[in-house]
Amino acid sequence: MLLTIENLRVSYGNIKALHGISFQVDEGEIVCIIGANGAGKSTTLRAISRLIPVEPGSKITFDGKNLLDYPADKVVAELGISHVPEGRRLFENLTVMENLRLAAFARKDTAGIARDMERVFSIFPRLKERINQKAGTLSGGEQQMLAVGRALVSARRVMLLDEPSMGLAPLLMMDVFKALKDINKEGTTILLVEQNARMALQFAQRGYVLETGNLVLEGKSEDLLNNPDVKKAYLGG
Amino acid sequence: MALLEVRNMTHWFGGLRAVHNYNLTIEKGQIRGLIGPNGAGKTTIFNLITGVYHPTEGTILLEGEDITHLEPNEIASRGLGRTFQNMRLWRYLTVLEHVKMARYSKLTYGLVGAFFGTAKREAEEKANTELAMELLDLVGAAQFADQLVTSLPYGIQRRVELARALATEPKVLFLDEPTAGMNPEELIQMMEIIRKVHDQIGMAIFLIEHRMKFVMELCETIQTLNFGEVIAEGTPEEIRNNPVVIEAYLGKEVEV
Amino acid sequence: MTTETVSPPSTRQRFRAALLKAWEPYRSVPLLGWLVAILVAVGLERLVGLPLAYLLGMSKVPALLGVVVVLSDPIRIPSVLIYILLIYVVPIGLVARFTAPLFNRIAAYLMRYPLLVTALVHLLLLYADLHLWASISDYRILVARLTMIAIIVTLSLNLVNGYMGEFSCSHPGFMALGAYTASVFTLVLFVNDNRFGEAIFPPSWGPYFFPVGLVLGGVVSAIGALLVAIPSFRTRGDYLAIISLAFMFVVKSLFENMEVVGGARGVANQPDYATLPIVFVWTVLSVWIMNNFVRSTMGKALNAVRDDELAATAMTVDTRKTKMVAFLFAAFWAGVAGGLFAHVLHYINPDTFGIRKLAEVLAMVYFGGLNSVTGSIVGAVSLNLISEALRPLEIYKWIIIPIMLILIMIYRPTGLVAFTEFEIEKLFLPKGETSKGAGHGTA
Amino acid sequence: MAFFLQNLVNALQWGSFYALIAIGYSMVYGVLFLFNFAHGDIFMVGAYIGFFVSTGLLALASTGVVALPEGVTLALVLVLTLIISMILNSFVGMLVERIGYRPLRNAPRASAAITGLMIGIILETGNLAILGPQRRLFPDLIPTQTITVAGVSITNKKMLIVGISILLTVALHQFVQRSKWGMAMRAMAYDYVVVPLMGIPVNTVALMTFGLGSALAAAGGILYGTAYPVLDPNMGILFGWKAFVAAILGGRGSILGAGVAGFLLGFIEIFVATIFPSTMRNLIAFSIIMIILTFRPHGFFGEPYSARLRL
Amino acid sequence: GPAAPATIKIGINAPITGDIPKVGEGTKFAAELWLEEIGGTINVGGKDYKVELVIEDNESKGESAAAVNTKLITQDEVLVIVGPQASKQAVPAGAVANDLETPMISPWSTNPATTKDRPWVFRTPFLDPFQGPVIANFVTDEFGFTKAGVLYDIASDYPKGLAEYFKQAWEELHGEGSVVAFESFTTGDTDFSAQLTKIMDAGAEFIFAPQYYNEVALIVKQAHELGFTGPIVGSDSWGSAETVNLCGEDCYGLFFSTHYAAEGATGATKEFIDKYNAKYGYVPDDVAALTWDSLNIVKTAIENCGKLTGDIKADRKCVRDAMANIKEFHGITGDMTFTEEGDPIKCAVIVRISEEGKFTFYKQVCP
Ligand SMILES: Nc1ncnc2c1ncn2[C@@H]1O[C@H](COP(=O)(O)OP(=O)(O)OP(=O)(O)O)[C@@H](O)[C@H]1O
Ligand SMILES: Nc1ncnc2c1ncn2[C@@H]1O[C@H](COP(=O)(O)OP(=O)(O)OP(=O)(O)O)[C@@H](O)[C@H]1O
Ligand SMILES: [Mg+2]
Ligand SMILES: [Mg+2]
Repeated sequence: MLLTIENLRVSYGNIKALHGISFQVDEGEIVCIIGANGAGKSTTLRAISRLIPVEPGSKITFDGKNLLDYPADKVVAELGISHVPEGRRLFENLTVMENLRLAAFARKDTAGIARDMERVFSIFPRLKERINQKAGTLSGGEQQMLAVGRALVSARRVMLLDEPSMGLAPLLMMDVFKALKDINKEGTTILLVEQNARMALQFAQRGYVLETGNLVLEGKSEDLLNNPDVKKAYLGG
Repeated sequence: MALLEVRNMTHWFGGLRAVHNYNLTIEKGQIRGLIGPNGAGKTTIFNLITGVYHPTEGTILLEGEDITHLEPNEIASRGLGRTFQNMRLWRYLTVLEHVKMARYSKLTYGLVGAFFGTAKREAEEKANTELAMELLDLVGAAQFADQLVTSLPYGIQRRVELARALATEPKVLFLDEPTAGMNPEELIQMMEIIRKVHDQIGMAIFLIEHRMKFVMELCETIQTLNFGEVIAEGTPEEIRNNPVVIEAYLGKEVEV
Repeated sequence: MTTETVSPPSTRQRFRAALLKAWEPYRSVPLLGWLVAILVAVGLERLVGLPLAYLLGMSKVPALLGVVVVLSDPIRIPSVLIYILLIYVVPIGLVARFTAPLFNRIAAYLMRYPLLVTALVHLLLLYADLHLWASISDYRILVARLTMIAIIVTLSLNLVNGYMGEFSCSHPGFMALGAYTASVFTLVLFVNDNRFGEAIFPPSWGPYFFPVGLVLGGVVSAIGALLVAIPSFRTRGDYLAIISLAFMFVVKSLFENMEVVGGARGVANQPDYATLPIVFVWTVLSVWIMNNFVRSTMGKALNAVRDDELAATAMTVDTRKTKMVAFLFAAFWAGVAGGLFAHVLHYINPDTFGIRKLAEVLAMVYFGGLNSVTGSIVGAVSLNLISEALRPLEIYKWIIIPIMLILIMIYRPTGLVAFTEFEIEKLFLPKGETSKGAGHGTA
Repeated sequence: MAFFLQNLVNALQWGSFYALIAIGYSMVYGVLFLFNFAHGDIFMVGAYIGFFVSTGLLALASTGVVALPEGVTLALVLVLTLIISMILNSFVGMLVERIGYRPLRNAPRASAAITGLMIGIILETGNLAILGPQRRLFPDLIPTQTITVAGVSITNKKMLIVGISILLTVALHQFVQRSKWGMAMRAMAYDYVVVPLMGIPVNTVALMTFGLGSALAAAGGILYGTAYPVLDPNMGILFGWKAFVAAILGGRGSILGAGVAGFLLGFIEIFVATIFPSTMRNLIAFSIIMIILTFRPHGFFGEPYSARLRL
Repeated sequence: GPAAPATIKIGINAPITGDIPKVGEGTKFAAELWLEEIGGTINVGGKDYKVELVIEDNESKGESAAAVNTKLITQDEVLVIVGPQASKQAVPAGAVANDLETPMISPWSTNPATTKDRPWVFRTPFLDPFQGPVIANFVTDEFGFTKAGVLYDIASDYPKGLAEYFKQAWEELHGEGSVVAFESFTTGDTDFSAQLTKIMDAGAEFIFAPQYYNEVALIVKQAHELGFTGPIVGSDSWGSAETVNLCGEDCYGLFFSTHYAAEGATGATKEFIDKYNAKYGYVPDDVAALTWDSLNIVKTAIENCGKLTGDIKADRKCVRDAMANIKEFHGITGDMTFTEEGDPIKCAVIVRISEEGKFTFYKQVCP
């Protein structure tokens, strides 16, 4: 197992967001987590990328190493886990190019960086047109492209995606997911969080269902897609 | 005379033409949709009509009056209410205060009232509280009235935003992706709320969405935008089958 | 996506629980009860304070709750503690606790009358407390007056820095405008003075016209505020910070260059119009009016503008007007406070209204709590008392106070009691189970 | 003409100090988006560190451990003092960041500003408490040589000071605009929470920003000491506030802007004092600034931005 | 309290922190030295009273000085107050002392307003209106100059007042416009190049700079760097050991008027200087000397009062009257008599800074 989460507990002040969830992601897999608003999906991703502290007793192992030993920037730089955060969180005062260059901050391989940038531009040609525009003035969808682009440049082993489809036009959404599939084929493991459960399950191999801080279901995507409870609650009947 | 009319509106951001030769007429009580690829200029059109930006060219008429160069708050008080793509709520105000705030331009008690707490102020504030509670009830968020918005679930925040926009007594309501970040269940709830609101108040609605189920079921007519220009306009059925729209926006395997 | 600290350790919680338990019986004491209890204590101090102090080996009634004594003369700590216990803590505790039912009934009874009557009763009691406490020594009177003036300044700055979320540095300038205007007003009209010559009106009229001078000072500083507001509110950003800072320098420099008002030497001989009751009345007035303002939708619009200006305009809020009104209003009160200040000290010079004053006022606002009427009062009172009390530490005072403030900022970044206003109606309600019905019935 | 030129020369030197301090402000303000009101006092600390380092070095030199010609020794001492003090002062800046700012990352910006103000007061009072009330005389590291050209007297000191200031301004500007660390600083100004997601160590970036700003302040302090050799604990206050004004006048985030505005402030002050009664220096200088900001609200090089105090 | 032995409390209102901490230090040191000197007691009417000093910091702020006085008077119940030093604090603090009827003597404040119409307030130094002409006459006699340049701090009471009195005196001697440049700056300024350039441009033969030691060093050095070669003349505020420490050789050979000359002092003055120097390691400033004198004036007044009743109000009145009645006092800063206003009439001394950096007596000028 590449990524093993055991008994993960997180709280925001007095609000308990995760009550001790455990799950695994294998090398090369696409796994998705679905759940209602406020279930704790984003919190899970934030905990893995060490943006928020976890409570004692939680364990996260990555590739045999204790992930909790690494601070947030090392999780990206040394473990190779990148994260497209909820709400994009671009550096709106910097240009598109600067955002991408920053994403490669910890990387030393100039050639590799150049290759990855090209790749981003080939997936999202729109970004290339906007290369010197400040990220803050991009349209919502363009911003989402840039957010995914940044993750592609910053680290390639595992990608944590938080609602990448939000605000994307249907056609573009297809494009993004196709690109993600390609990236996965090249060996990047993907952990995806989505509101659009149907889309997510069609895209992923396995899925977990999160409800108010607890994992209530897990299984192969097809199984979940056909599960009546899931259908009722998350697929719009 | 149309309720709202936009004539030949064009807007440039520096060297980028975000909107080109855009026209729109909305009549009382209509629900109309605006779709288009990301970056097509939809939000910009909203911003132009509601006065956040002033168009480089073109005129905007509300009930025959030119509102092109008015400030956003003036436009809002004349009857164009809106919500935002990325919800702009006020961090330190309660839900009730949010809705009451939208009554700002309707207040008449003035500074004297604000400073000295006159009887007139008490009466007005009370009336506004009642109205706000009614609106919150309408969108189903009344039980959160005294909470700060930051602690609320996303779906509820969207409803609060809607109630807030309604409190400005809009003649036309602009909704920018009202279901972004919602799951299908919540999407359906939102749709019902909007229908209910429309039935009760009867204002016109102009909305942007990427979720086709929502647009197609709610709107009477839909405009499709690409590169700042309208490429198609028509009923949901026409739009769904329009090859230009499919090419530019929907894609082949549309999931509805 | 903020990183919050984990829940506090359990020992702290247990301590808190114990404290809360001890406090339990006092929850049902209404404000009225507290005020009367304090009245008893200060009355007691008047009667037996001095003999008790002698008995404990002190030559005087300890000022400011004895902190001054403690620091300059640590051997006296036990005496001071005993004194405070006997004169303040025990009497207040006992009276408050055992008269609670009585005063709850009286408070409930008062509810039947208009709010104004209830408020007046409370204010009279509050003033009686203050008067009895302070008039034991001139030092207490001076500190009390300066502290109340600080409350006005702090609250008015909080309007801008807290409620409106801008960073204004011009308050010393506004105070200066008010102070000079009011001083010139009284000196020219009511004082025979070698700078401005013979009084125009009989000096005995002075106290009656003093409010006019104060208001005039407030108006002048509001006009000054216009000079800051017009350029700074054209665009968003930190311009207010910088323009207001420039404004403060300009005002200071202006008075330094104005020979008519003594230039750098300042103006002296302001008559003693700002007595304890006068300052009290103005303070109550300012708190009441500002509290009214921030609680109205008009005032709340400030918060909306601060939290998201674009959303505010889209919701019909006239943001420019809102900001202007609040800023001028705040400047007005700073001007009034300046006028009072000049008449308490009987002397002002441009140097009084410089960077140091700014640091002081800012400290009070942020110490007490942003966006908070209560916080402003807490901040002004505590920092004033602390800074008086720590005087014996000389130089170290200015190391200890900043450290305290830094700690507050670290552990409570928005200040001690941020985001609270009074609800005047609720303040006067009877407390405890007996009164629940009564409160709601009349509110 | 000579009169005018003389004032121009004077103004250049005076502006250099504003420029050097304004840059430090701009680093933290423009980059981390914080008001670092302690910066003026960090400048003061830098000057004092420079004082102790240089007197120490001079004492060492006078023991005759190294026998070099007078001029060379002084030049060496100056260079060493600059380097050592800049390093030491950058630690002071980092300490300030660590104590006063890091715990406040999630707090309103204004709160951090207050902490800065308080740290400043602690530095002033601490200096007074530790070193006592007497002023210090900064050693004369550059023996003055006055050249008179067409009635204008120019000293070697002035030229050196102006030269070093311009050099440092340009160097820092390049660093912030071009290097990836500079970019990381600007990113952090916008949204520090997600900065680590790019693999950027946030704390290091913050420390670096404060460190660099403080190193420049030390350079400013030392040059200041050579020109105005009387040091006192409060010397940074007014300087700091004025440089703060210059930093914003230059435009947010623009190092170059801060430098230019610093020089401009120097010019305004000197020329106001020349043309008007000099008492009106602050009055007119700040009125001019208010007017400039009215018509160019984003400063010289700044871009419009809408961020505000986060509460 | 009543049980405690009878003590006399003397309040000291000093600027220990703030702009002029060195002044505060000098005040404090001189007061402590004085206490030692008198053996901690004063004999009044045959009874020894223990003397207690209550030293308070006024942070060099006007309002704070007023608060300190109020506290000293009402809380500590001091018999008499010595201080504050600078006029900026002495003017407001004097108002408090006068209102609360407590005698106060400022050792250093030279502004007329401090004592004017205040029967309870006294001072030890001569006034600015006296010192101005002293300097004008001296320069005229010594150098025969006719064109003066003045550079002073407008935001500070003392330099501003003195500069104006000097200007008046000079123009009386040499006619309207003979002060060719009258330039000012604001407290905290360190660059005077613009003003100096203007002064030189106007053709001033010398510069009068009634500033404090820290500014003196900067003004003199900058003037020399700009190529000014004429003399720069100062006032009593130069009279600090710090002046030479900071200014160094640039100041050698310059003149200033002051209360006493440390170098070559004789008698009681020398004794004081030596004691101070032995205890604190530097030659006392004029502030210290004046504080010393003030305390001795206070002591004399208390002794002259003849009897302390224990009723603080009556005793204060008694001390005040005694103080007002001192007609002749031989202090280390010269002999003085007091006017109606409570101001001394005394001689000034012109000091020359020697080539060794010592303050040497040059001549005495009496009113
Ligand atoms: N910064 C925060 N402070 C306090 N509570 C928070 C914070 N962030 C999240 N929460 C709470 O933690 C819980 C889990 O939130 P999280 O954002 O992980 O949900 P989610 O599943 O990602 O939901 P969504 O679909 O809305 O993104 C929710 O109850 C939320 O209100
Ligand atoms: N302030 C601005 N300055 C420069 N360009 C801008 C600005 N605002 C928007 N744009 C550009 O204008 C175009 C239209 O943006 P707009 O936000 O209207 O798109 P949209 O149709 O709402 O897209 P989405 O569905 O992704 O939200 C985009 O290409 C965007 O980059
Ligand atoms: Mg989420
Ligand atoms: Mg949009």
